[in-house]
Amino acid sequence: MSTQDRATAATQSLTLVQAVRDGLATEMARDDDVIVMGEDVGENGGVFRATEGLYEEFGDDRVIDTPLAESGIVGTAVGMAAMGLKPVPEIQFSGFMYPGFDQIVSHMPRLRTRSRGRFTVPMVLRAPYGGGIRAPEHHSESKEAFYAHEAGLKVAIPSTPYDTKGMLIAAIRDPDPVVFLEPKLIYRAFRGDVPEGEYEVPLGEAAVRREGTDVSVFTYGAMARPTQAAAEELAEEGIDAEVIDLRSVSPLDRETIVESFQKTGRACVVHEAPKTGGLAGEITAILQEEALLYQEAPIQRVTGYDVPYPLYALEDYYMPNEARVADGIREAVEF
Amino acid sequence: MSTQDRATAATQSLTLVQAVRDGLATEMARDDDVIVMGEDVGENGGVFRATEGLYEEFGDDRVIDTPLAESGIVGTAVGMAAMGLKPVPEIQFSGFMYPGFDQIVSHMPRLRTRSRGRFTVPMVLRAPYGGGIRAPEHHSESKEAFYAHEAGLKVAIPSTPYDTKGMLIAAIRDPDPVVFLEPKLIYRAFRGDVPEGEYEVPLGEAAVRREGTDVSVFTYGAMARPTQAAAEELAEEGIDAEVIDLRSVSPLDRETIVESFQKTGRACVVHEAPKTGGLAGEITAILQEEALLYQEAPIQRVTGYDVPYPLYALEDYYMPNEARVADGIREAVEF
Amino acid sequence: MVRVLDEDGAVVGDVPDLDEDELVAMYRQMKLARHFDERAVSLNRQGRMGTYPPLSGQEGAQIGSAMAMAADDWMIPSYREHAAAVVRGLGLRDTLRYWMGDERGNEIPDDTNVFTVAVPIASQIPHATGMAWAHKLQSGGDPDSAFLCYFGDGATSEGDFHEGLNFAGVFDTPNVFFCNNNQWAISVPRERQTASETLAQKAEAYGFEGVQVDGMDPLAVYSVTQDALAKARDPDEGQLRPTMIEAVQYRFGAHTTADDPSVYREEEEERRWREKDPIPRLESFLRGRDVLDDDRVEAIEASVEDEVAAAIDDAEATADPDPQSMFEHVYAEQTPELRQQAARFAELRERHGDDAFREE
Amino acid sequence: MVRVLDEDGAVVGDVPDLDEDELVAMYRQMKLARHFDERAVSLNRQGRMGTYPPLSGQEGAQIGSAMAMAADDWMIPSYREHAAAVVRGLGLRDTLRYWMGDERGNEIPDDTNVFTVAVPIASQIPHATGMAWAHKLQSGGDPDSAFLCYFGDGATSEGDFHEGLNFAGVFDTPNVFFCNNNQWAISVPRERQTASETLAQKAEAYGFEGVQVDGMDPLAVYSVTQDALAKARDPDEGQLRPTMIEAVQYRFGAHTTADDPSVYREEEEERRWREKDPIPRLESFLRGRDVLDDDRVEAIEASVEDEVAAAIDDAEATADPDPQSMFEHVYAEQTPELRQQAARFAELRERHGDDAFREE
Ligand SMILES: Cc1ncc(C[n+]2csc(CCOP(=O)(O)OP(=O)(O)O)c2C)c(N)n1
Ligand SMILES: Cc1ncc(C[n+]2csc(CCOP(=O)(O)OP(=O)(O)O)c2C)c(N)n1
Ligand SMILES: [Mg+2]
Ligand SMILES: [Mg+2]
Repeated sequence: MSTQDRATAATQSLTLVQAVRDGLATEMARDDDVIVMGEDVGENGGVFRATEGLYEEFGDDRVIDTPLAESGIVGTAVGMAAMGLKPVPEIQFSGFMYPGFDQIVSHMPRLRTRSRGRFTVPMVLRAPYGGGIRAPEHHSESKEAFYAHEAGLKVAIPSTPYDTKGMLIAAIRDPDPVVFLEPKLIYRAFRGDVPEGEYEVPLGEAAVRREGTDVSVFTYGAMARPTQAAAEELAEEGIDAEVIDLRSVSPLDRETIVESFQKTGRACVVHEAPKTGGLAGEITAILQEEALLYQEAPIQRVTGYDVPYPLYALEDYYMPNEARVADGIREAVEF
Repeated sequence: MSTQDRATAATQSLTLVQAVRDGLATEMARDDDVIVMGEDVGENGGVFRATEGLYEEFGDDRVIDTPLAESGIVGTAVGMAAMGLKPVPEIQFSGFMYPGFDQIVSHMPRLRTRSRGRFTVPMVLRAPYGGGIRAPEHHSESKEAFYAHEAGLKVAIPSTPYDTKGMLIAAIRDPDPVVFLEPKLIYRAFRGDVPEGEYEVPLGEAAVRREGTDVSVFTYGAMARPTQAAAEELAEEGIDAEVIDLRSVSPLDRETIVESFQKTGRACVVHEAPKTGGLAGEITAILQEEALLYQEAPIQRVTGYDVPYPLYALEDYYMPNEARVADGIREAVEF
Repeated sequence: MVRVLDEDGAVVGDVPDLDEDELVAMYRQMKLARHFDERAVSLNRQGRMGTYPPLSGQEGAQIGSAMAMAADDWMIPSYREHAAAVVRGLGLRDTLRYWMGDERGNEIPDDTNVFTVAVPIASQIPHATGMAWAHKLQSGGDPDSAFLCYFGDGATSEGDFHEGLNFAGVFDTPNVFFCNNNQWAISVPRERQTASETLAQKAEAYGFEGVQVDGMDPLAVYSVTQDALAKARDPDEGQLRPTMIEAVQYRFGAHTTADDPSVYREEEEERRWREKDPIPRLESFLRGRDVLDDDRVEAIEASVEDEVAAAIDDAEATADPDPQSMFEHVYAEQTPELRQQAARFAELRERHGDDAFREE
Repeated sequence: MVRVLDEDGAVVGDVPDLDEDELVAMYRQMKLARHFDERAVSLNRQGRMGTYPPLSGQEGAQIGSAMAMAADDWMIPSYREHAAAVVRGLGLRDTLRYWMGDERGNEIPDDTNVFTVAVPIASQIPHATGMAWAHKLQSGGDPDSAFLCYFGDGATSEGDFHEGLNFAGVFDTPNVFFCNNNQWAISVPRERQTASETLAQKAEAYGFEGVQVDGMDPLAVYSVTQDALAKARDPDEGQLRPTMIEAVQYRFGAHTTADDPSVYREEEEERRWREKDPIPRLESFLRGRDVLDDDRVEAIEASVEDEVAAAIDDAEATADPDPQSMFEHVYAEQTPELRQQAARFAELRERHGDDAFREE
């Protein structure tokens, strides 16, 4: 869709999860090869209603309830993709991707390499991810770093309804496998304008959510909101933070990341994933590799703790919140 | 074993894989709760002979050939550990840990937390890991970053026969689950002195392999050898590199890492794992968090590439070698 | 399919050897479970508890099987066996605390042979096999205890089901694999979960016996489970120890309080299954034997209500867990990094006050 | 267990409808496979090729099943089906290149319905189900092709076996699951892999048929496979499409060239199984029918030797893959980071020369 079209296209006001649904419906209507599969995605419309109505609209050959078996879901989807379909399997919660981990890392990303391009895997593996919704154990995982470490995968994490639909469409059209993690904390937290019809938000491109000159704050997913709030709060104190929503955690938009840091010389990375081995480390390494001479302060990591995600009575203490993010930004600035 | 004892204890000259075997035999003789299990670990003595003779020595109740099922191996070992045994399951190659990944990340490290200490998992999950032996696809994985990102696990990677035995014994005695990755490229590459009987090399402590003042080089596993060789080579050019063998990649020995960097102000991290999301990023982040004011040059990452590990015709191009490591160190120094 | 009572509570099979007190205890446990379940669902509705998985309809299978266990046997549950856990000695208060998001609810007392709740479907099955296997090894091949593992119909599709049962067959472990086939895995009906005619027949793939039992007939469940446990401990010559039991039943309510079954199933179906409700069934049987009458039933109902009310009070009166406890039980001993994180967290709480967190 | 020829090649079942040319072709393919295998093992011994998984003893199952496939059918192999792959049109040279560590050996031509080699045990089974399922969906529920997936006895223990077959049953996909039960998974004998009496009976868990066939009887394998493929494409009313075939056989040699079977099994066992060798068995049958005589056998042997020698020459004459190719086919389009890594790698090679790498 050209800029022209987009300007004139009707828009809807959707939540993030509705934008997922709209993205799926849009691509399914356009391309018969797109099929949705997973646990409870059919008549039930998904446990978060992300596939609501698709079963009725596209039938049970294209919106398929599978047995309860994640390796089976990913593995059969790999086979389907090799035959030219574009499966969009859902894993009910990202904490349940692990039983399918072998298929996710050993096959989804490697079939292209292994076959020197004869067989490809144009699939999108969707999963609600992250904490904050008072869910039971294993329902709050944020382990995007696992997938970002695996060559051949792309990993996308949207934070707005507009991006969600556009990135999901881009992911479905992408000739390579994409892990599409949806921050379920903000599935219904707010609405945003979403154009009707098709448009793409390209993978691999970060978005500058707030321009600023004092410090660069990198984040993604559900953490974008407290981060932006913290930035606004700090603006009142005279700290002008640039907030960058990475959107794609693999590949990272190194250009945007580095450019921002060259401007500010200070940075804070915010994610809910555990600190050690999380993506904040990778981003820090990139910054000091590419722009050490601009660096004026240690890069702050405001992240989840290195503990198993606690049951919900304590989860608000685990998740980075506005106060912690603001502290992190201040530390970067005041060093 | 005290220093005294160690000085007088008889030593053997063993390869790294023999040291694994010796460590297992030592602990099995000492503690009846220790059992070895896995694919082909029994009569066959393991495909690398790491469990050779244990079956004959300790019987088939303690050295157990399992069905071909990694989730079953890890999952039953978790159950055994909860009942007070100390299972030491072997996964034949670290590339085959993924079918057991859910058990490795969802249960092995979380049973203690989940039960508030009632059930614990004093097991050691061993696997040969890494590239360089002209093995088939999936046999050369180096994905220690996956395990280091999971709270509740410890991850150990020895690089000498002495450390191998001592760290393995420490891991078996550790009340928590340890992923013990053995660099198979150097399973038989050289011999080293290994005391008879029991001794521990504590987990979480790095070893300074070469003291130096110009640059700190951090590495582990099979990369320790080309790294030390590069350091010696550079010494002739007048570059005095400190080489630190991390040994434990989780927890990292932050103290030793930071102290060395405070001395040198320059660093290079070497691992064969892919660059993006690898531990070099984490180490870089730690250094600039803790010692930015000492930093004089970008921290170099000399790592595997972000590609699926190639079949063996090209693996020597993938693996960091002495020339690449030397280049990396030089870049850190000459910046 | 093994059955002792028909839908009206008339005897159609061999009544197991339970005395009156035990039969009344069985009845009371089922009433307790039903009432607890109703109250738990309403706690959730009122925002006093998080997501909760109800068990109404499944009391017969849970209580029947748990009562068949000997003191030294072990129970390895999924996430829905609150009723069975009570029989094994776990307090209702703990179950409530767990679903209120407090890890301490999962702190099973040392003398209680119950394993922790398992959320990832089927992942507890290999644990159960490993526990039984460990016990067999520790007992020198002559185990005293059997290990009963619960899971659902959906769980039979997971790789861990397959691997766990296969290990049990190979190592001849003292296990009973108890499948609560409640006809649904969230919205996926049993028929779409697998093409095999029964779930019990899946045991053939592992070389041991599979039994199908009416899971809404607590007496039949009791019998079948008792036999399986006895065989696990002490099999006949040539018999393998493990058994898979498929207990055919129905969940009357939603999958969890977050689920709405009206989206995917007919009320008519529920009505049909409600006719098999295990509670009136056992009640008729006991009334027929003059073990129960209106007075006793009423007394039981009153005592059950009191017990549940007290457990709820107790759970709600428990102070929230200490936020610092998040850093405990990660390792036996905190790593330096974790110590530092815990210390920084304490500073943060000091600086901002706990309300800054709880508001979010 | 289905059998057409006994161990001496005498007919004991229904000979499938193959004409003389086809029978001779079957024989020749088996001879080719055997000779290829011997040469490949010796290439490894001489350091001219990496680890290689031999197939001697398994020719009957591979050739019999592959020949039963129709042109449009698909074959999804494990890592040992070099012989079956030849029947499906894959060059021996490519197989050699693959085991010489060159990805290009896996670059299967577009018109060849063969999937890539699968190294992680059983992981190809869900792929096979997914491919068959895709084809069924793409054909509007009326598939023309069947999808035959190979795996070993050991593979039946993996979760992916279970999940892949269960999906096949539920979605009624046109699959044949062909288990090459060669009695050993490296050093673990079939009896310790599972307590089930046969592997074929595992199919019952998925609601479809399991068949046990003498895997060293190529004619029996052909028949059974042909029937299963036909059923997959076009089942009778009420029949499910998938079948699991257990082909009972033996690997004469080592698991791979890195393995030493004398550590874990008796030579006596091997001798017993060598009496069932599929090649002399079919040869006797064909000689008995006057389809083969000494001259023809010799001519076949000579041509087979030439073919293998040419393939080896060809494989060894192929230039090493371009080191930069490591960065290709990671994504359809290189990411900026990967482009940068590839460029730095090029610089590095420029600076040090390729010998600096190859020396290691
Ligand atoms: C590995 C895994 N996948 C998905 C889920 C999400 N989930 C929770 S319960 C459930 C259905 C379970 O069905 P069943 O095994 O029949 O047990 P029931 O809930 O009916 O007792 C699903 C899909 C999960 N908890 N774990
Ligand atoms: C997931 C996985 N685990 C372990 C291995 C190592 N391994 C390679 S072959 C093999 C035995 C396979 O036995 P079987 O399935 O009977 O096939 P066969 O080799 O006998 O043809 C093992 C354990 C592997 N390749 N993949
Ligand atoms: Mg169910
Ligand atoms: Mg085999």
